[in-house]
Amino acid sequence: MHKWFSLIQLFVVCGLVMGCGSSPESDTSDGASATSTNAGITIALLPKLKGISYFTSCAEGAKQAADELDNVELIYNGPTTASADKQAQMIDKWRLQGVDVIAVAANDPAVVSESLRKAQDAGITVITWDADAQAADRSFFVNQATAAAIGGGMVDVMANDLGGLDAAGDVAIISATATAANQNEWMQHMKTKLQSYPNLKLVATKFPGEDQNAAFQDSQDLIKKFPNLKGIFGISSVSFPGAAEAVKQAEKTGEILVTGLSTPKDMQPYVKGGEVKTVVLWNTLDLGYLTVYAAAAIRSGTLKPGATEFTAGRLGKKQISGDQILLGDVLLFTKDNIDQFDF
Amino acid sequence: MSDMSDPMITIENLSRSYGGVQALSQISLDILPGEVHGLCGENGAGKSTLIKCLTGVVPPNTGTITVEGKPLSSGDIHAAEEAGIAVIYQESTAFLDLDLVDNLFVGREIQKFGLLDRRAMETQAQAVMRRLDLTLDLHTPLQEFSIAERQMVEMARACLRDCKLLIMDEPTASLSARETKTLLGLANQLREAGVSVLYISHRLEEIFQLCDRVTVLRDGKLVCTTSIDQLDRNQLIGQMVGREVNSLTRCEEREGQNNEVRAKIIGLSSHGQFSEVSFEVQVGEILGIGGLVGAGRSEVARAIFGADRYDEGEIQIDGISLKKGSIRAAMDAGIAMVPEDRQHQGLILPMTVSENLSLAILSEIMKHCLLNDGTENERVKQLIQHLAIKAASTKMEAASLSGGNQQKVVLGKWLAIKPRFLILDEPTRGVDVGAKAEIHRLIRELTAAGMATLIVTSDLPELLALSDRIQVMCEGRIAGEIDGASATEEQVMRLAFPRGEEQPI
Amino acid sequence: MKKFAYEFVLLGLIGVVLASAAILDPLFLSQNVQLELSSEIWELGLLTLGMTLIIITAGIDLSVGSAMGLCSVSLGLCMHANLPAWLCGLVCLLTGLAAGAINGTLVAFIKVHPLLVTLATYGMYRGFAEGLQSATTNAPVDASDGIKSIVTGGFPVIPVLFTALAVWTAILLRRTAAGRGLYAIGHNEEAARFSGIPVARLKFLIYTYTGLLAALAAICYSARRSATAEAGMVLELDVISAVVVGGTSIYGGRGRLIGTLLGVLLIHETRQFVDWYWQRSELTLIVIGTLLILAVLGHRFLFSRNPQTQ
Amino acid sequence: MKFRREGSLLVLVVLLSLLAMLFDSSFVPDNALDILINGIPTMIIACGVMLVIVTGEIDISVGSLLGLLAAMLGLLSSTVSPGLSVHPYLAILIVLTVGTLIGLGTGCLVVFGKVPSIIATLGLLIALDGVQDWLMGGGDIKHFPQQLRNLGTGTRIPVNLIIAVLVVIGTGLLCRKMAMGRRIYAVGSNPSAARVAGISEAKIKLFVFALTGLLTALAAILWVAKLGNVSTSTGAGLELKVVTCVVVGGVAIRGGRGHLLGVVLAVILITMIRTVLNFMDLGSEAVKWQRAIEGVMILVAVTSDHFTQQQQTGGSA
Repeated sequence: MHKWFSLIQLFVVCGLVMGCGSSPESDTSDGASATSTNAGITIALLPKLKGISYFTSCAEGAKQAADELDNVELIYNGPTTASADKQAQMIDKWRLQGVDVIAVAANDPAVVSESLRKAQDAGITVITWDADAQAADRSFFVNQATAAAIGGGMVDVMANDLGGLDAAGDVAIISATATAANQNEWMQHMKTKLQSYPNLKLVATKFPGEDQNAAFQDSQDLIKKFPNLKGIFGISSVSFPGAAEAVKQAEKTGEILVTGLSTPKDMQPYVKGGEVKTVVLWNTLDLGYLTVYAAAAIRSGTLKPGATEFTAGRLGKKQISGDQILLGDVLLFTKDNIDQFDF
Repeated sequence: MSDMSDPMITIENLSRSYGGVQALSQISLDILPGEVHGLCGENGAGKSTLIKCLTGVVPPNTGTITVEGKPLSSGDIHAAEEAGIAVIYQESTAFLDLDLVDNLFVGREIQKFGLLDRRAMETQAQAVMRRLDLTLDLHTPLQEFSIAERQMVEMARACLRDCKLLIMDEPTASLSARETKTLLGLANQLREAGVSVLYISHRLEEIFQLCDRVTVLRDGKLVCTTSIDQLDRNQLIGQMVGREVNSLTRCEEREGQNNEVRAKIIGLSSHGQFSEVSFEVQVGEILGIGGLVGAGRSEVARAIFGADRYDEGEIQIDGISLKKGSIRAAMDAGIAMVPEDRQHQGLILPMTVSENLSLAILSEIMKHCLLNDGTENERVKQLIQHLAIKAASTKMEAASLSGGNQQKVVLGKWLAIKPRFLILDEPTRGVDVGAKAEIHRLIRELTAAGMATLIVTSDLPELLALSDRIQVMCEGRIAGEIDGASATEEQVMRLAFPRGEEQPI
Repeated sequence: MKKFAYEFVLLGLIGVVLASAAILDPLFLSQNVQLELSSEIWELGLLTLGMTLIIITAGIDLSVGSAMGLCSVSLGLCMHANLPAWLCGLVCLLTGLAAGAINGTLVAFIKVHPLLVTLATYGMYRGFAEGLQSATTNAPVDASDGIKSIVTGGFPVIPVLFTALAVWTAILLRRTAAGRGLYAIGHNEEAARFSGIPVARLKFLIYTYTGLLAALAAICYSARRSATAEAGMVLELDVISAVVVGGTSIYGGRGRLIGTLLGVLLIHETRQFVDWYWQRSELTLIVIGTLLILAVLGHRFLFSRNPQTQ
Repeated sequence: MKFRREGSLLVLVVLLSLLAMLFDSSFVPDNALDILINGIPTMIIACGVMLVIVTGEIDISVGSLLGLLAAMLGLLSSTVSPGLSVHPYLAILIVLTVGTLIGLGTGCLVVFGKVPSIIATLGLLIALDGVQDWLMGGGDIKHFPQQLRNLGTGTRIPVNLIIAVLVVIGTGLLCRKMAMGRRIYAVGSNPSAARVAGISEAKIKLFVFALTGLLTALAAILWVAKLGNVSTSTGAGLELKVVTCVVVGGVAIRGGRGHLLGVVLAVILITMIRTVLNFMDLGSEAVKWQRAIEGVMILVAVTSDHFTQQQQTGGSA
């Protein structure tokens, strides 16, 4: 008997240590327990996944906003891989913990739908940002760009860098897994857009998954297989740097252009190096900032359905079109301006 | 050679206990240089504990061991090795995946600049092989050697280490008579080279053949150490068990010849293992299969039981032909088999005695699709009584039983299905004399009660004592049949050796 | 009582987790929250039933999560084609059965090491799930009303089904010849075969059973989320962890279903609470990984038999 | 036949190359070097994991460990925030040390804690993945000093390939030519006999786990050097790839048997599957099945050999 008790004691001690360890954590914005606040608005911000610069910079912007709005407490947590299922689990927990607003960048509208609906039923304000869910499952979408704009934008940028309407040559797409919902949607729009550039031919689409080495290998193989390859779209956070690095190492810098979605900080070496001419993105800091402002405004009732604009702190007035709050212009980062952005 | 009066090894007042059980108490023993010293005793008499103390695997509680006058630090495997004590275990300790040279040198490789010096090792290996008069290929993985050859490799390994005392723990348990002879010859060579040998065997004839002196242990105590000339076989057994046992004399002849055939084996062949094996076993009859290890005896037994597939032939039980390669079908036909390897095939050591005993009759102790504890306990109790299994509780693990009792559990498991045809493969290997006699008695009783029995054994006295008829196998074929009552060891051996290879004794 | 000593330790650990929760955030323990969070436990629980049997025979199945994904996609295809719910369910179950049977055949009859078989099928089943989904619907499929009614209907189908299966599996293990055979196989396969136990058949059946359970888990999952190739991703790690934390020996021959169930509960509550309170996905991983190692260390430390005392 | 498995793997490699050459006649000269280079991390770690498996244990934590060590290297040597701009050689030294120590820790859990290696490393697989994410905080780590990148790219000589070849040769020497190697095989072949032969099982196992940690650190360094980027997904799933290569290479999972040559061929085979499929005109639909095709090929590689092996050894087990 004695031995078991000693083990149980050990675990009690561990438990207590864990408990004590929590207090410093709760000071930070992303470690707070939601339930302790009564006053103010608790906003839970859910990215598609944690651990990539894109969402980390969004979270930074969100934190700035939360600091400015002194009645807002911000929770930032997300899955470690782009898993819609894990997102749904988190939404469920937040509902049970009784947060005021849940702001979701949905990995997959279908998978999170049920959880979002339940959250709304429980009186929680649900908005989406970055990637929309089904329209009925949320009140507003903080729209930095639609899937069509993102997909089309990448093609336009590529075509523009390759010589505008006359752009000619082979292009290829390196995606994530074959089932990644966002990427699949973007690809749909990319293919549509590519039709306006008759001389650009999409020769291959690859699905290296979340594997950096595989993304590199796929790009490397495509470069060799298609001598006329002029452009690669790296449309995930893993495949974009993988493709750029492959071009660099194949010594095709300047001959083959890479583009995709990325934060300027992440792609700065490749933009400087010339593998990437233009990166499409919006100001992610502002996206997080706007999302939190919108969330607070919707919750406190100052922003109601039907409004056409609202004021978001340092961003000033922002347009609202239907149920979509528009962030504004897409940014194009090039060699010349990339150093000016710090995110 | 040193003066014969100086002992090579001196053991003084050695005691060792395991959790309250005194495994060895106050053992004192000398082993002289160039002597083959026999160590006898029933299982559990303390032989293996003595070996473990000598080799430093366990430290003794009290007592000292000195090698050539120098005390040996206790419980230190390396010190024992350094002092020149080497062991050949009952179960081969060869590395089957490594080749012969690697096996000889593993643990004490010859190195040059941190790399293996293959050439030096090969040279030494060749030298030792020549010395022992062995012709084995140096680069063949041990897997491809026979068990006897592996034992010889172990002896070569011991020689290579310049050993002073070689402990041989049941080295011949799984060897055929011819291989045993070679091995004993090797031991003799070592003796002549001045090496002391501590020889442990249940085969008393080997003790008499080989040893100069013999020490008998019983219940952890030393009974006597005497010159072998002063004992005869029965006296030695008497010293071991504390009474005289005469297990290996033939019992009265089978009464009333019953000619009903229980099992009929017709032209059984399996590629590379045995071919065209045919024989019959009658009700109430014990049929022995003799022959050398590797002659295909166990393989035939396994094929009959459905444990292995065979290519051609037929097995009939009571005239009905048996599905091949299915143990279930064999069991349904009433065949039971006590396999060769008790630890790996016969028993499930970590399971309880009760679970082991009921393993073959699970379907019988089911009630409404569930196992019934009551029925199980009852059946188990009956079996334990019937076989006189010595177990403190039916809930203890089979692993904690002695070898003899373990073998009785295996036998009990099969008797539980009330077999009509019992196959025994080496039923008394590593079993002490007392338990052996009991197992023999049981086999006789059950057979007389209407069972047919097939026994495969390398133990010639056992074969001769038990069998009503003997089939001798040689190189996968039946070489001949001998009547059990009149058979002699020479007759069996003459048939067992391949033609042209037979050697005068 | 001594027999269930380890189970009491597990109960104690669950107690510690719940007690920590009570101190740090009592809301976590409220009936409503626990009930809601429990929706995730059933899939884990179902898969551990089969995994316990497999690990008791000294085997392992790394492919359960992938098989679940494949089943979910097959269910999704059927629902996409507007087939009736029972037919969708049937196809899903058959898919699971087939996935399990492939593992079972290779392990039991071809005698390939289970780690190798399921390592290969782990990638293969997930590959097929992803391929199938992206080649057809190209998106997860919402559960049809028929399938959804499993969770939304008033009757708690899944908990009842799980309880029934758990009881059945426990009885199978403890009280039937097949169960005794599984333990025997785990301890010593050769001796089990020589005792007339149908080793190959039993092994085939447990892998197939596990495949079937993966299909059931896929139905549960798809009913509450949607039918997707993502279903069961990395779940195999939790399943194996729960079984091992529950006291089943990875070397085979030892383990009880009650331990597994407590293991499931411990893993579930720990994961949920760490997720709930600290809101750090990476911390959850660290805690679960450490828990697994500590549990096995603790089991060794407390219950390893000392051969010298025998 | 001693090298039967190696022979059949070689045949498969040749067949795959021929298949690819149907689509691109200069496939082999164009891609051989790249395939070898792409297989480097798998190859280096496989050398360690192979030895672990030969001793009868297994290590499935290498993927997470590689990720963690890559993140650590990133944090130490990256020239921009959150990197500490430690001198790259010092960073490399630290990472190699930490890798070895973690490997040694795993070994201690297995040897002294008596935790079954598959469970100990499963726990580490989960926990180290968490530690990696926690260390990285959020966001890829880039901007590595050129000295570090030179190990993977940038110069005419493929330094990383030379290092990998040296590791393979070293492991080969260890296996064939050194006492330690013989003892590793001895422990896996027959542990109790090894004990009797005076070999310390504990020491051997600690050594192979520590070596695997060291090699994983080396692989992490070359990974970062080549790709110049560490993300939270770095290393994910690599453990399965490595174990697959080792067993496809003919190393017996029960220990004691297997040749390095087989593992080398298996790494080449499994690395080239992806490239070969990339060179075949799969079309936009078929490409979605690429992972499934890879899975089937691995299943075939793992089992097909078993069919023939079973025939060869007959029924005797």
